[in-house]
Amino acid sequence: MEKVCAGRVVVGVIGDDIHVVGNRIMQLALEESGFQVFNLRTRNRPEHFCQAALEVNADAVFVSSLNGEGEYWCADFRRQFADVGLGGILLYVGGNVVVGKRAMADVVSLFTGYGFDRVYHQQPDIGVAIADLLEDLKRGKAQA
Amino acid sequence: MEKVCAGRVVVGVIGDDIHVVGNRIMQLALEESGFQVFNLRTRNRPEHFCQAALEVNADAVFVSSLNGEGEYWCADFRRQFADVGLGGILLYVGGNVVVGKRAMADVVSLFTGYGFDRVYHQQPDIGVAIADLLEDLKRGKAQA
Amino acid sequence: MARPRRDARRTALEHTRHQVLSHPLARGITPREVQDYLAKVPRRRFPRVAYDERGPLPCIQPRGGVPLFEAQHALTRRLSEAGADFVPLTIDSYTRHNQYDTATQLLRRSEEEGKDYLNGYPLVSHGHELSRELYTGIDKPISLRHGTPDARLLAEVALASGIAEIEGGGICYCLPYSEGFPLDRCLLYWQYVDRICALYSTEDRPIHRESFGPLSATLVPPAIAIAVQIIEALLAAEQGVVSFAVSFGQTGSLIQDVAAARVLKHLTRSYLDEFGFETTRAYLVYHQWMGQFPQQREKAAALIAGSAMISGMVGADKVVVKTVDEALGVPRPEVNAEAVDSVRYMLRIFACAAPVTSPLIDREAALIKSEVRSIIGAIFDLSGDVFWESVYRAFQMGYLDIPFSPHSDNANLLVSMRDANKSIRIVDRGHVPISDADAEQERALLASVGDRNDKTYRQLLGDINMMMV
Amino acid sequence: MARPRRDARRTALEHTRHQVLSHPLARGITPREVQDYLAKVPRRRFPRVAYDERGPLPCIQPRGGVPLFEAQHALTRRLSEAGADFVPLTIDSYTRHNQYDTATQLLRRSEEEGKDYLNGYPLVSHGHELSRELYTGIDKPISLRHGTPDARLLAEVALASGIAEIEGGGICYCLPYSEGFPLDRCLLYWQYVDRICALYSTEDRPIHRESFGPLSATLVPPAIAIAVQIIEALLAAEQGVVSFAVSFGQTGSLIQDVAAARVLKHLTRSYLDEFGFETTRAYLVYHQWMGQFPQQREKAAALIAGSAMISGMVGADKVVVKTVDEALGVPRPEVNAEAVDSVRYMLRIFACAAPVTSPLIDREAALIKSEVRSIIGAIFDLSGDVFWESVYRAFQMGYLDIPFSPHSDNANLLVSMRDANKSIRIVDRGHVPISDADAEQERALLASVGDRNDKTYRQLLGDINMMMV
Ligand code: B12
Ligand code: B12
Repeated sequence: MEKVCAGRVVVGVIGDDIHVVGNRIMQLALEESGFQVFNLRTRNRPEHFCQAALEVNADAVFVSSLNGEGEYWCADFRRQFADVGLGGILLYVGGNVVVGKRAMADVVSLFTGYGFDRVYHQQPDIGVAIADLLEDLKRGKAQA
Repeated sequence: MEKVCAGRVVVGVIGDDIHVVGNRIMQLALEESGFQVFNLRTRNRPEHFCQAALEVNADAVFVSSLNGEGEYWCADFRRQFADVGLGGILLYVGGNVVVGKRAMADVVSLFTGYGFDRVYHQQPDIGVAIADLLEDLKRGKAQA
Repeated sequence: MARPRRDARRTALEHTRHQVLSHPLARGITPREVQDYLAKVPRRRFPRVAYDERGPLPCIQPRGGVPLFEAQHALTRRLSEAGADFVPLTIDSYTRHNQYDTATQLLRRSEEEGKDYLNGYPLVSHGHELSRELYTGIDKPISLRHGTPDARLLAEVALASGIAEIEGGGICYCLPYSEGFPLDRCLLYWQYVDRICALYSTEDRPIHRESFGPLSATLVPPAIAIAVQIIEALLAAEQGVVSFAVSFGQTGSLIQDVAAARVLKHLTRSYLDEFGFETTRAYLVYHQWMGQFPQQREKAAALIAGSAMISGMVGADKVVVKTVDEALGVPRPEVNAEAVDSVRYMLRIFACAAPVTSPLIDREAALIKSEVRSIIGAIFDLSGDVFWESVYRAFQMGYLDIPFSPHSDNANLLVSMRDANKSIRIVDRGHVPISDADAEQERALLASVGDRNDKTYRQLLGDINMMMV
Repeated sequence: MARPRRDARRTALEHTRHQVLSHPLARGITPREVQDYLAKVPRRRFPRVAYDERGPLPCIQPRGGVPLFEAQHALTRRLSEAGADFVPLTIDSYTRHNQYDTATQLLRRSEEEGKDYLNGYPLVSHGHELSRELYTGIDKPISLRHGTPDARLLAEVALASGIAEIEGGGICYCLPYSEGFPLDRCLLYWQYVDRICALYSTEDRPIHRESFGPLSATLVPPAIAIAVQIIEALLAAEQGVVSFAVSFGQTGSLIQDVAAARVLKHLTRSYLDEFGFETTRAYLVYHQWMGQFPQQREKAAALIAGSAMISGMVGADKVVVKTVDEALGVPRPEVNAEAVDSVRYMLRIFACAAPVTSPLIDREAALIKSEVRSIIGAIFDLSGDVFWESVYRAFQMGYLDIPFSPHSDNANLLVSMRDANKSIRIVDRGHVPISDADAEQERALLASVGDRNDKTYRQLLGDINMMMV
């Protein structure tokens, strides 16, 4: 039984962050849901995500930040994608995306401010994001 | 070496309360400090304390309430002593003197309202009260 | 000399029972109606069913009793929803002393002023009809927790309310809970309770009895607690009880906890079998630390977590939990629910397949076992026509001696202290008939803490308040 | 084929050292001045002294590192006052990757904005002169916690700051902490660190090294972790280190914790002795649960309490503690101090004289021991002139294979899962040279959980997130 590809997703961990456990799980989970996954693994800069997304013509980019460096590295994220003509790509971020403890709402608005479509700060179940992604992709196609 | 008697203290647990551990310890501790102790043990009514205080010509009465019945039984305490001519006796109460949790200040003012000189709600170290007693007795003698 | 016998079963109960049930607060209970009612409540109300269906983790039972019906109803739901496997009904202390009038009076006052003047639920004052409604829809065992020397009416009302687990016993609910209640009467009254439990029991719906092993919860040597548990199991079995739990309270020493659990389990079974009670099922219940609790909530929480872990390690069938408010007063429902939560969490994450051991534990178990056998053997040899009479004599002789019992019949000669491992040691056996060799070993083990002969109140208080460090 | 040898000691260090110390951030450190300084700091700064003076309880070490000097100073006092026996200095992740410029830049930004842009203390950016002041008046060991593959400059600055315990190692700070750092270089750089530690050591003031046994903290089979610990102890001993701690992280199974501790202790000693390092003292460190933490504080507190208890049961010399905020972000000083408090409370009340055992533990220990011996034996037999080369080859061959290592040199062929007792089982050994019999036993033990062949991400995530139930 051949599976239809649900979409192409670039996943990776940003900054000098080497927390790879969630990254491995994410790959497994996305694949189980029928996505084709391009895994940049750990220690990436924003441009690595851009390049990869361009190369594989990705539908979405899943950025992980576990050690909180995300706050520093992601500030310019959406713009960098726009610069290479990927302004409309779905950008998700998740993990422990800031250093220290901060109110969830602040964290979410910080990253939506950076241009992310969805923010999953300290949400252990990746299943939720995958359901959202399927939803977002459907809506995107409907609009197109 | 003969010890001077530091004073005579009636101790006992009030109400239908059978928590006897603190009561035993209190006896030991007071005796170690040189007091003569008359121990009514558990399940006493206010009048039992009155009678005993009269009989032994006590300097002080230590009432314990562990299960919280103290609130109910002690309301009239000082008056009952006054009625038998012991209005000036030192009255201390200690243990878990009310049912449930209540602010310490409320508990203290409740029992001072009942006529107690000192209130030791949830204070595990009996040593403090003994020091206070020695103090109170000294002051009492100085005034007399 | 009297040993447990099946034919010691209480006969001609009818007369007393008629008397008990004619109390106005019995509100016309008839055994027949109750029997029918019990046949209709969910089967999982019966502890044996719950125990036999339990997974690898001990069942969890919180504590809880509040005066008003509505509040107790809410507490019951709350605890059940929090995942309690057994739901408690803790009784107020007036009812425990059969002062139903005072209890009723303070219940009314509590209702009027909206402030609690009772430290538990006055079941007899509320009555069985109302109290049945506490449990509509609940398919878990309800456990009656009290401390009542004469629990005849209380037990009747409880059973009539659909409560299938009755805690207590002629020793464990007398010596720690009463100053002057005559022990012989208490033993007889508990025969009554055991007997009616047996009479209401059916093959697949046996009423369950549980004994209260912590006793005064203060420096009680395991051998004493275990002897009392075994005796009460035998007394209940004599009356026909077929579902029984022995229990003990956290000793404060992991070594002694594991050893005590092992001996308690083993000897209970072996004595029951020896006297022909092979069909009586015995379960093991572990009480989280029953002594003086730390007042800081963080420490209390840590103690509760650690002791939850131990309940798993000792292979308990049930753990009775404390709350972080233990030292502060009767806990609010939320706090009770929290306790259930964190105990269950601990049991889950530290689930331990099999009991552990060590040479120290083996040595401790051997010592406790030898002591228990000596004590029970000596009691069997006491005069008396029936077993309960020998048990009664055992207290008169000081063969059983419970530290910090408020009871005037207690010998109070036994002195105990903690050793370097925090295990409870018998410093002076008083008249408790343990062997010279065992007494010697107890003292030798204590010697490890250095010279504790200058026994001041502070040292004793330190041993009692060991969880307050 | 290469075995550990005393004559593998690194010679001609001077040149490299000169290079390292000429980095501007070394701020003119000279070994002579540092040697003198170390001779003057309190003797209890040296872990061996602290360990040898400890009582029956494990020493307690919290975690903690914040970017600003003042804040780190306050944190240090706070933790020390809370009763930490070892005071941590956790380094930020830029410094760990030798990005001193970025670290310095973010340090300045943090100082200006009063907001933390670093997840630890950038020791190299701050320098040794300032950092010495962190510890004036502190007579406890300071422990450098980082995760740095090339820690040469960092270790120099740390030692110059009066820090006498350096955590890390060529394997344990490379495979879990780096994606591309060449393992052979890392092993050499850690030889440098080991060697300077040895050079600064005196008879009664030995610099202490500690290895990091938890590795990726995720489903690492004990045999792998223990093999790595022993190898790093041997590598350090080769360089002349005489005070060394092996460590491991709570496995999630009490059985496996006790078994792992026993094997780790025993085999470390026996291998050190076998190769002539009898004078190297080995200590045992236990890490509280290093994997995904529960987010609810109550659960986190319970987990910390339970794991504190285990640290006592396994006879650890030190326990490294977590906080209730672990899953939520870098903890505040108060929270860190609280963790110390509650761990100490647990250790006190549950002090346990001797390690426990059980048939399951014995079986587990035998299995782990046999696996470790196979792995280390096979590594000894690999080609190489010196031991570290064989160790390097071991990763190329997949003889050592660390689950969830981000490192590109890791084989990632070993697959592990939890069995019914939550013990970590090797489902597929990959190229790890454990015997067929042992591999068979691993699979047999796993079979107890029923069919787990349909390995979905959810099952795996369940095993990883076992503490989040
Ligand atoms: C295991 C662990 C480690 C291991 C990592 C091993 C490895 N190579 O992966 C070790 C021990 C090596 C380690 C090291 C460090 N760690 Co660490 N670590 C953890 C820990 C305990 C668990 C992380 C984990 O594996 N979780 C399990 C996986 C399955 O969950 P996950 O990663 O969160 O991913 C899931 C979800 O978040 C989500 N998700 C993740 N990314 C994304 C992205 C998108 C788009 C979506 C939709 C979802 C999503 O899906 C995943 C699968 O369900 C956490 C604390 C915690 N969470 O309990 C700290 C933690 C992440 N570490 C932390 C830190 C600071 C470090 C260090 C810098 C310092 C230190 N404390 O030692 C170092 C260095 C790391 C570096 N250079 O970056 C901090 C981060 C602080 C912050 N953000 O404020 C944490 C939070 C601990 C703490 N409280 O201090 N760590
Ligand atoms: C041990 C114990 C028992 C044992 C008692 C054995 C015995 N016969 O003594 C058993 C298990 C039998 C028991 C039974 C009950 N208990 Co009880 N018990 C406790 C416990 C855990 C410890 C008490 C203790 O021994 N402390 C050690 C001694 C040394 O300390 P102490 O008694 O406080 O005394 C010291 C100080 O307070 C002070 N002090 C005491 N009195 C006085 C007086 C003066 C003048 C001064 C200066 C000082 C002073 O000096 C003493 C020595 O240092 C407490 C909770 C806690 N505190 O942790 C509950 C507690 C007291 N019990 C309680 C209750 C409700 C009961 C029961 C009614 C119901 C139940 N929960 O089972 C029953 C029935 C008792 C009855 N009829 O009264 C409640 C009381 C609630 C309240 N006040 O709001 C408590 C607080 C538990 C709780 N949170 O629910 N209990």
